[in-house]
This record gives sequence, structure tokens and C-alpha cells, in this order.
Amino acid sequence: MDWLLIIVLLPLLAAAAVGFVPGSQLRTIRGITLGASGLALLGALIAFCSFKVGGGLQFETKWTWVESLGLHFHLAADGINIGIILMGAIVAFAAACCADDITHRMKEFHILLNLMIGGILGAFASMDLFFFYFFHELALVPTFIMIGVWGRGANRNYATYKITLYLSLGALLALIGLIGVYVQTGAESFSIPDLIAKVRETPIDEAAQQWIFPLLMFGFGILVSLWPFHTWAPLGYGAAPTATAMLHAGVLKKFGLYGLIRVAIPMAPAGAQNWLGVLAWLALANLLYCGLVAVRQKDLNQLIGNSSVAHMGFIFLGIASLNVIGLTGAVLVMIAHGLLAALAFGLSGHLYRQTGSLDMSRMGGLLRQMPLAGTALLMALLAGCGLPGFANFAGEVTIFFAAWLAGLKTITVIAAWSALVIGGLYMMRAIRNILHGPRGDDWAKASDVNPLIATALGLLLAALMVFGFAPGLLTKGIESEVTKIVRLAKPAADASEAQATEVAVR
Amino acid sequence: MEPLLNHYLLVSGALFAIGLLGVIVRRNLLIIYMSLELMLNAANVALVAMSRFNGNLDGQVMVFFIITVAAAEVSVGLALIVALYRKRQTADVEDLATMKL
Amino acid sequence: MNIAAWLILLLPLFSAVVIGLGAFRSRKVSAAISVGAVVGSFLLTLLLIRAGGELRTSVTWLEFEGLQIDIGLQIDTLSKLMLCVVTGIGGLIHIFSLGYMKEDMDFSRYFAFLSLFVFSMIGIVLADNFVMMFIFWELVGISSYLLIGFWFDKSSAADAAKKAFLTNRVGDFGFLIGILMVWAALGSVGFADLSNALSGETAAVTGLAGFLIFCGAMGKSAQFPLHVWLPDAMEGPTPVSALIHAATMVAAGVYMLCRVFFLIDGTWAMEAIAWIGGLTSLMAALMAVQQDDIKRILAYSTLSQLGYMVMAVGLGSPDAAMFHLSTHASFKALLFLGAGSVIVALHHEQDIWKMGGLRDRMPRTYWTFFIGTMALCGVPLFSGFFSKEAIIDVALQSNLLLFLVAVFVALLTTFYMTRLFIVAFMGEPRSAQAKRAKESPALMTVPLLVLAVPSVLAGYYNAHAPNPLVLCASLVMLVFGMLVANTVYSGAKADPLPARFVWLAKAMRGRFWFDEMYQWLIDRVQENLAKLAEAIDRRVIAGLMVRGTHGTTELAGRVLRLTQTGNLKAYAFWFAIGMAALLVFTLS
Amino acid sequence: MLFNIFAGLAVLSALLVVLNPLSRNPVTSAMFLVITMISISGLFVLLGAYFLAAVQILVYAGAVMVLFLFVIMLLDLQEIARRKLNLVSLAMGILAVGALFLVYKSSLESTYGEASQQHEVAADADQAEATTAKVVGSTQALGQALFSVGNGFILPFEIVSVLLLVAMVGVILLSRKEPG
Repeated sequence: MDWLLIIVLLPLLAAAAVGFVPGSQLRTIRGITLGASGLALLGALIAFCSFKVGGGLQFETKWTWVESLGLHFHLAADGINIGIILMGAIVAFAAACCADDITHRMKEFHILLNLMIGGILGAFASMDLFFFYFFHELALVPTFIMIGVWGRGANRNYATYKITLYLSLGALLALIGLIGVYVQTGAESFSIPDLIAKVRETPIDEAAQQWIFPLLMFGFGILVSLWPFHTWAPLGYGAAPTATAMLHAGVLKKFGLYGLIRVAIPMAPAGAQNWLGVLAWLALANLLYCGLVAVRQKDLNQLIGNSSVAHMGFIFLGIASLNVIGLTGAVLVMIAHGLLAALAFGLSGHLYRQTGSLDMSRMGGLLRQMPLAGTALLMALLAGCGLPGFANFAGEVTIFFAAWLAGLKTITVIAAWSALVIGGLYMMRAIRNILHGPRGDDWAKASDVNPLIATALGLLLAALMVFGFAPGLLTKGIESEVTKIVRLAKPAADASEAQATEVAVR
Repeated sequence: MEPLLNHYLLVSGALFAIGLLGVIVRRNLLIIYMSLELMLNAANVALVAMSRFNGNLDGQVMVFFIITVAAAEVSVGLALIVALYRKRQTADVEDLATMKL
Repeated sequence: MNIAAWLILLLPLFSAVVIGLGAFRSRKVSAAISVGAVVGSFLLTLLLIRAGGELRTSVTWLEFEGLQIDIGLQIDTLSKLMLCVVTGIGGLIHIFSLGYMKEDMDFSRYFAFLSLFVFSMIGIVLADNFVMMFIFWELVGISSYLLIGFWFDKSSAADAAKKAFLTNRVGDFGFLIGILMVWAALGSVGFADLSNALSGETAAVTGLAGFLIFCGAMGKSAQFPLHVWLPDAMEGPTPVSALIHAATMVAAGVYMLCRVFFLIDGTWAMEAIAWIGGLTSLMAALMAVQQDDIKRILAYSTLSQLGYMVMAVGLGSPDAAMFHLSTHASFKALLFLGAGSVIVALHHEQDIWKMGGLRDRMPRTYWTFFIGTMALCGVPLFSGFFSKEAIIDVALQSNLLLFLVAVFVALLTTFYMTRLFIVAFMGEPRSAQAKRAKESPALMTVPLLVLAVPSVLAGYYNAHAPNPLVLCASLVMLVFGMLVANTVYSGAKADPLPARFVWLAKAMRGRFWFDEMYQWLIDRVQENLAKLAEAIDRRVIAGLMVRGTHGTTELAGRVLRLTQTGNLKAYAFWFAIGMAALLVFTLS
Repeated sequence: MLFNIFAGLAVLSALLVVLNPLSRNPVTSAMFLVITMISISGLFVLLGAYFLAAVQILVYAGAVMVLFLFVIMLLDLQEIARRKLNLVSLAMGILAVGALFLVYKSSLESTYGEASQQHEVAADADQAEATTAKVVGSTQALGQALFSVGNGFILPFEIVSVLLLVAMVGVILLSRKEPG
């Protein structure tokens, strides 16, 4: 059963269906979106459960589209992206539930939302460079429109322009990199498995890799708010409507990282070797710098935005360590952070709906006022600062071990400090200002979450806990794939890798 | 001595240069227009010389077409100048700078 | 047998989850589940102790080539002893808080957090590898955060909880780096593999790693630099203070030191640990002398006793430390619960100068508090005497200066405990509530009586003939302390000491201004760093790079506009020049 | 010999059209333009393009120059007003034209210069009688070249006629006096 096809097509069909429904029927529109994302979630769950670890590409659909270019509509799942697709489906369903704070032009919003969900799931499921990029753009453009039209806050336009310019530039750089890869590998097929097979015998020549990898790295880096190019993230999420912020921060932002692991490292290993040192330092800047900025934030959304940028620093560090543990940890944190960011933005959306402002200095004592949302926010913020029991902790510990093994000792120490202490500081300060202490004056009539949002948040929390208590579910599948990539990326260093493991076993 | 091809081309170049000089230096629109005609004729001379020395008539046919087009162009150009003059009461290039950005 | 071990761990978690999910609606059900879970674990521990012998079971949690992290249980004499302490005293405290928290509206939430705490504490005790210990280390941190900040409406409680968590986090940072270093050097995280993989030449690395791991213990057991959070943690309900800040959590640090003793044995980390322990005990004792809040005095006394234990480990005898840990757990829990019953009787009055004359009003609390004080001061025949004397003995053999410190601290302990006892229980009631105080209900006093038994008998667990010099030294200190305190404080209306030693008393009362120092440090370093980061974020990146590109494009636009002069002749000229240049370029 | 007369006359009168020292009146430059046209048609005759010479005189000298004079009279411009010579534009003009002419001359040298002179002369010698005999730009030859099917000039010829029609309509429209 090719589940992936169903998962990807459902939201796109829903988008078309919503197109036909007249604008006035709000309930039917919401019904269609919820139904589509719900079924997609179900499909993803079944696919995840019936996934055989280490069984190579599964649930494969491959339609040749342009024979001469070697371009196929090729969806497939292996260890790495099955977890991410499941996370994407969960976040998509949660975002659909939390999308009821949209008041005007509901129909257009839902069409864009469905397109975005379809784009996201398609991007992570496609094994073909062309569709890999196409679906990403399909998901990215609705984000700009949604922030522009339904955004909130004073500097909404500025934020929209900024996010559009930054992400388009990033996407462009990445596109050039991808084309470079396609051309350099003899240009007869777009599908990633063939490219990897081809690169295995005749790798791209050294000089070409030196410019392909930085292009891909900085292109994807901008998409994922790497340090110097991160200012769009907190601003954009501050201004975005709840559903968009959840989907973009949660899932779409991981596209760049997934691209790095899936395309950049296997295709340009030599390039990777000397550029990943730079990436490690930038990742550290991400972690430390954005953590510090987050400490100073007064607005909840800005704080969550900055903390999610800091979490990206983790994933970059995992990738930069370029060993099996690091890459597995990176994918694990990607999934964990996806769920966490969605949860956090869902809750901040709920808070925003109560009084129209997210200024933390005026909040207070909300745990008493809205117990359900309060406890969910408490758990979300604690998961944010890496509390065991949630999936983030498992990923972060793995990455610390990997970075130490890869010899980035000082970076790991500073990263640990910024993650544990600074992360703890701004999360605790947020909990203290929002949930504890006497109640803020204008929050008297704040109400708790309605059942629909409650189920969405519950789902996210459950997923975080499940992967927190048993990360093995994910890591086994990821590790089998990642070992192939690492062996490709570091053939020479394999001896040292084997030697490292041999020391460990002794 | 028998005039050679590059003599003719030299003459045509000189005529063209003078025409261009007229267009750049003079301020009266009509004079500019005349020097424009001059440049056209320079081209004709070159073409006929080429057809004479290359041995086929294509050059001359080309000149024939150029003359007709030039005629059409002169008529329209002069009509424009008349309309312009009637509106602006001047034919001096310096004053007609409305195209300035 | 394995199931029993797993059950001990999972029972409290099961109770926390059940209460959290649904049972919190009814008070009785949640209380029953929580107490049942703890008592169940206690019984299972007794079962395991009777069965005897070592036991190891583990389940893989996260596994890569080169890194094997699993959830493993290790039952041996050390963990059995600690399990007894945790589940036994935990159970008694659960029963005590049934009475103590009766009229509190968040009754079931309290028991859920308590069960969560017991679960994470047992996790630390049973852990057989570093990462699992780190996981439960953090879980203990978060459950103590939840319990300290239980009455989160009070902003002082919320701040205290935040402070406790963050200080623990600093300790955990050191702990994590220590684990990474050990793993990198010896290749594994499991204690078993580590102990046999340990060879001579890695001593240098394990020294630093050992000290970093001690940082983790420092955070949790509130040793010298990271001790600021413990006094403020008294904001939580008293049974919480008893459970967390007397018996179990703070002892986790000492237990961990004993568990990884083979790692730090013989390295330079030992002296550092010994000195930090000694310093903490001295400083805490000094601070305790001038405190007025009954719970704060007990908190500082816990700090100084912990200093003793850490010093004992630092001087090379983890057994003395564990022995003192177990005896201390019982009588300190007794003292805290006694204080709890006094506070309930006086309607949440915690200042000892408002108490007085409780001797005849609350006989049972009085007598149990008396036994606890005697044990703490190390009066012979009580448990405290044997364990404290063992530590002083160890100090005598290896480090004379620390021996003097230990003896002086014993004097201070006796002094402030007798001061507390006399002011609180003797003399005339100094306030209306003190007059109307009456004995707490049986539900609260029974645990006191039950705890009084181990406070006396626990000492004979491995009683041995005390060294004569140490014996007479401690006796002299004991008598001298009691006499001085008696003369100074019997019948005193207010504290006379500040009059006599003005600046010393002020320093003690102000807790040597560590809080202010840390606050100043945080404001200077942290806030400025954050301000700097935000300024850069706004000006350099957002301003320079974004405005920059925007500015340059506009400038280019304006320059190009200048070329459109509207002058026909200029156009012709440029046209000609362009043609010439093009021709030159193409023809050349 | 005849070539030098005609070429010299053409260049001289062209110069006078542009930089007329005597009077700034456009009529004089128009007259000199007529002389240039005539001398160019003379050159055409020398080159054997008799039909074109005739057309040149008829169309250019006849029609175009008359049109010019007609417009000059219509606008009765007094060119005398502005005497001061704008040196800057003069210098600009000379500079541009000079650059362009030099480039032209240098390219002429390289293609038809002495280097290729000998080759040219040799080729020219035997070629001279053949070409003069063959290519005579008489009306009949030009007509055949224009209208024979093979050359493919028929379509352009039709297009040109349409062009002339359009030009006429345009002129009428442009020079119509506003009714208001």
C-alpha cells in the first residue's frame, strides 16, 4: 500500500475541494481541512508502525515524468524521513485544529493551509531533487501570503517582507547548489538514490565540491535561520497566525536540515569535511547568541521564536559532528523540536486570542486561570529547556556525545552551558511571568482551551512523551540510514570511526 | 587613377561623420533632420559601391528600398516637427527637454 | 526478583500518572494511591533486603555503535541502604502530609508531585550508569521545583522554585561535562564497565572529570558555591522540606559521590571535595546561629551536616559518609516534621521568637523534638553521636585542620540547636497563638514517634568503640555548647547576640550576602551579555545587513536616474561614443 | 578624375550644410544639401547605377528637399537669434565623431588597406572588365533583379508600398489643425 501517496495527495485534494465550497460555509471548510489532515495523520501513523527498520526504501511510488531529464515523481520512505513525516502529519493536524482564530477570508486561508500541509508532507516524502524543491516552494509561498494577509502585530508588513526576501534568497542559493549537484554528477537522473549510487563510484571532483557544499550549506542555512541570517525567524513567527507559525517553525524549517543530511553531505563529502568546521562555530553562535537574545525578550512569541532558532543550533551541531551518533541525534532533535515548536506556538496563539497581547510582563498566575492550557505550556517550556522524559532531551544528549566524540570539545562545553543554563533561565523566567505569581489584571476573563485545541495539544504532548521515553523507536531506523551516509562522507576516516568504536567496546 | 572600393567607403565614412556631427552640434531641429538625411545617403553610397565591386545588384536593390523608407521617414518627421513647432513655438532642441526624468 | 526491582521504581510513577490523568478529582483516591505506592515500594525494598545478594537488570534506551545508554537497575548494599532511607522516610512523610495538607485545595496535585519526586529519587538510587543517573538527576530537580513552587500564587514561592531549579541546573551542567569526559576517556557510561576499564594512566582525566561530576553533587546537595537555593526552598510545604531538603534529595549528591567513589579515589579531586565539604559545614553552621525562622535553622543545619558527609567522602571514607547520611536522614526528618506540627499548631507561624512554652502544650511533639535535637547534637547513646564521631575520627587521621573545623562545627551545631530548643519549647509563650497551641492530631504525631525510634537506634547499626581523644573532644564541645546556649537564651525575650557582636551577627543574619553577590554577578554578566546580544541583533544584523542592502540598491537607482537628462544632443553623443567603444572592442 | 570632383563636392557641401559660416539661415543649408544629393547621384553614375542616380535626383533632390524648404518657409524660422556657439557641445560632437571616424578608417585600412592591396590589385585587374560589363544598374537590370521570383524581393516591395501609405495617413493626421 503506498501510504505516502495518500498522505501527500489528501491535503492537496482538500485544497481543491475547499476551493469549490462557497465562502460562507465556514463549518464545511473547517471540516474538510480537519478531515484531510486527520486522515493524513492516520496514514502516517500506519506507515510509521508498519515500517521495517533497515528495509531500504518503502511505500515507494515512482512515476516517470520527463524521461530525458530523468525526472520522476518519486515518493519513498526510509529510516530518516519516516519519523519526520509522522511528525509533520501530527503537527499538520494540530495546526488545522488551532486554525480557528482566523476571522476574515476563511476560505482562502484554508486553501493555503491545505496547500502548505500537502507541500510539507510532499517535500519530506519525495526522493527526487526536483519535487523535493518543488514541494518546498509549494509550502513556502503560502507562508508568505498567510503572514502578509492574516498576520498580526504592528510591524506585520515589515516582517512579511523580511521573511519573504530571506527565504526566497535562501531557496535560490539552495536551488543553485542542487542544480550544481545535478550537473556535476553527469546529469542523467534527478532521483536521490540514483545520484548517491552514481556518486559512490565516481564522486564529484574536489574543486566542484568546494563550491557546491557552501552554496547548499548557506542556502539551507538561511532557510533554517543559521546564525547570521536568523533575524527573520523571531520576527516572522511573532507576526504569523497560529497555524502558520506552528507549521513553519515546526516542520517547514526542518526542510533545510533534511536537505543538508539527505543531499549536501552524501553528494559533496570533501566539501563537507572542511566546511563543517565553520558550521559548528555558527551553530554555537546560534545556540549561545539566540539564547541570550531570548533572555531579553518581553513578548512570548519572540521568546519562542528565538528559542527555536537556538534549538536549530543543536541540529547544526549534530550535523557538523559528522558521525553516526551526531546525525541520528540531529534527526531526533528535528522531530522533537517540530512537536515542541508546534505545541508552543499553538499555546501562544491561544493566549493571544484571549487579550490580543503576548506581553509577558502583564501576564501572571495563568496556571490557576486556565489549568489545562497552563499545564500544557508548563510542560512545553520545560521540554524546551531539555527536561528528560521529553524527546528533546534524548536528542540533545546524543548530540553532546557526538560533538565530544568529533573533537569539538570547547564548542560542546559552551553549547551545554547555553542549552542547560541559559535555556533554563529564559524558560523559567517565562514560566514565572506567565503561570506563577498573582494574576495579571487584564486576564480576569481568560478562558481555558476548547476541546478541539485540547486534543491537538494532547496529541503533541503524547508524541513528545512517547519519543522521550522510547527514542529507540526512531533512532534504530535513522541509524541504519545514517551509517550509509557517514560511510559515504568519511570513507577515509572510517578507520578512525571503527577504531573509536573498538575503544568504546573494550 | 581608377577609384577603388576603399575610396568610396572613405567618402561614405566622411559623409556619415559629417552627418553625425551635424546631429550632435546643431541645435535647430531641421538642421538635425537634414544631417540625418545626409547619414542615410552616406550609407547608400557605401551600398552602391559594394554592389559595384562585388558584382551583384543586391546592393542597389537595398538602396532602392532605403530611398523609399527614407522618403516615408522624412514626411512623417517633418509632420512631427510642424506639430511640435505649432505646440511649442520653438524648434530648438534645448527647450524640448520634457523627457528629462 | 527483577520484577520486584522494576516495581519499586515504577510504582510511584504509576501513581503520579494515574493521579495526573484522572484521579486528581477525588482527594481520597489520589492520597490513597500515592501513599499506597510509596509504602508498596518500601515493603518491596524490605523483601529485597531479606533476599540479599546483588541484582542487575537493564533495558536498552538508546543504542549506537560506540555509545550504549540503557535504563539499568543495580541493587547492592549501598543502594539497598539508600532505598530504605528513601522509601521508609518517604512513606512516613506521605502519612504526615495527609494531616498537614488536609485543608489545602490542591491536595491531589501535591500527592502527584510527591509521587513523581519519589519515583525520580528511586531512579537515582537504582541507576547503574551515568546517563540514567543524569536523567533522574534532572527529574529530581524538576520535581523539587514543582514542590517548592507548590503554592505558586505566592510570588516568593515561585521565585524560590525558579532559583532552586536554576542553581541545580548549573550543577547539572558540570555533571554533564564530567560524564562526557569520562565517556570520552573510558569509552562507556555504565559504572560496571567503568570500574574495570579504569587503568592507571587515565587518572589525570578522571581527576578533572571527577571534580566536574562533584559539581553535579554540589548543585544537588547545596555545597558551598551553589548552596544559595536551599534556605529559600523552605517556601515549600514543611513535609516537602522534610522529604527533599533533609532526607533524600540533598543526600542524592553524597550517594552519587559514594557510587562513583572508585572514579575520584586517589586523584586531586579528593582534597578539593574535602575542603568544600568542610567549608560548607563551617559556613552553614555560622549562618544557622543567627536565623529566627525555625525551618531556616533546620535548613542550615542540614547544609552543615551535608558538609560533614562530603568532607568524609573527600577524606576517603564513603562508608562513614553513608552511615552519617542514614542516621541524619532519620533525625533531621523527625526535626522537620516536628517543626511542621509546631507550625500547624501555631497557624503557620514560623518565627521561633513568637513561640515558647510549648513544652506542656504539645508534649508528644516536644519529646520527639527533644530526641531529634539530642541525636543531631551527637549526645552519646543517640544515633547522631556514632556517625558524627566516625567522621571526626576520619578527619583526625588524615587532615588536622579539617579535624579542628569539624570539632568547631560540632560546637556550633550544639549551640544553635539548644538555642532553637530552648526558645521554641521552654520559657513562656510569647504570642497569642503560642498560648492557644494544642497537640497535633494523631495522624501527624504517630510518624514523629515512629521516626524517633531510628533516631535513637540507627547509631547501633555499626557501632564501634569510639577513639578516646575524639570522644572527649566531642563531649567537651557538647557540654560547653549546651551550657553557653542555656545561659544566653533561657528566658530571653529577644536575641541578645546582635547587641554583643554587632557586625558578626549582621553577617550571619545576612547569610554572608552570597545572594546579593550572585544577584549582582548575574545582573552584571548575564544581563549585559544579553543586552549586548540583543543590541547586536537589532543594530548590526537587522540594521546594517538588511538596511545596508536596501540602501545600496536605492543609491544605485538614484545614480542611474541622473543620466536621463532629456537633452537630445547628449543622447546622440553617448550613442556615438557607445558605438565607437563597441566597434573598438569587437574589432580589436 | 571625375570621382575626385564629385566626392570633393559632396564632402564640401555636406560640411557647409552642417557648419554654415555665412548665415545661420536653414535655407542655405537646405540648398547645400541639394548640391550634396546631386554630387552623390553623380557618384552613382560613376558606379554604374544609372537608375539609382536618376531616382536619387528625383526623390531626394526633388521631393525631399522641396519638402524641407516648404517646412522651413512654413515655420519661417529666424536662426539669427542665438549666435553664441556652444563650445562644450561642439567639442563633444567633434570628439565623438572623430573617435567613430578613426575606428572606421582603421578598420578600412585593415580590410582594404595596402596589405591586401596587391591581392586586391591582382584580383581587380582580371575582375575589372567582367564586372563593368556585367553589372550595369540600368532600369531594366534593376527591374529584373527586383521582380524576378528567385530573388525574393517581391514581398518587401509590397510591404514598402504599405509603409508609404501608412506614412501618408500619419502625416495627414499629425498636421491636421485641432478643430478647437
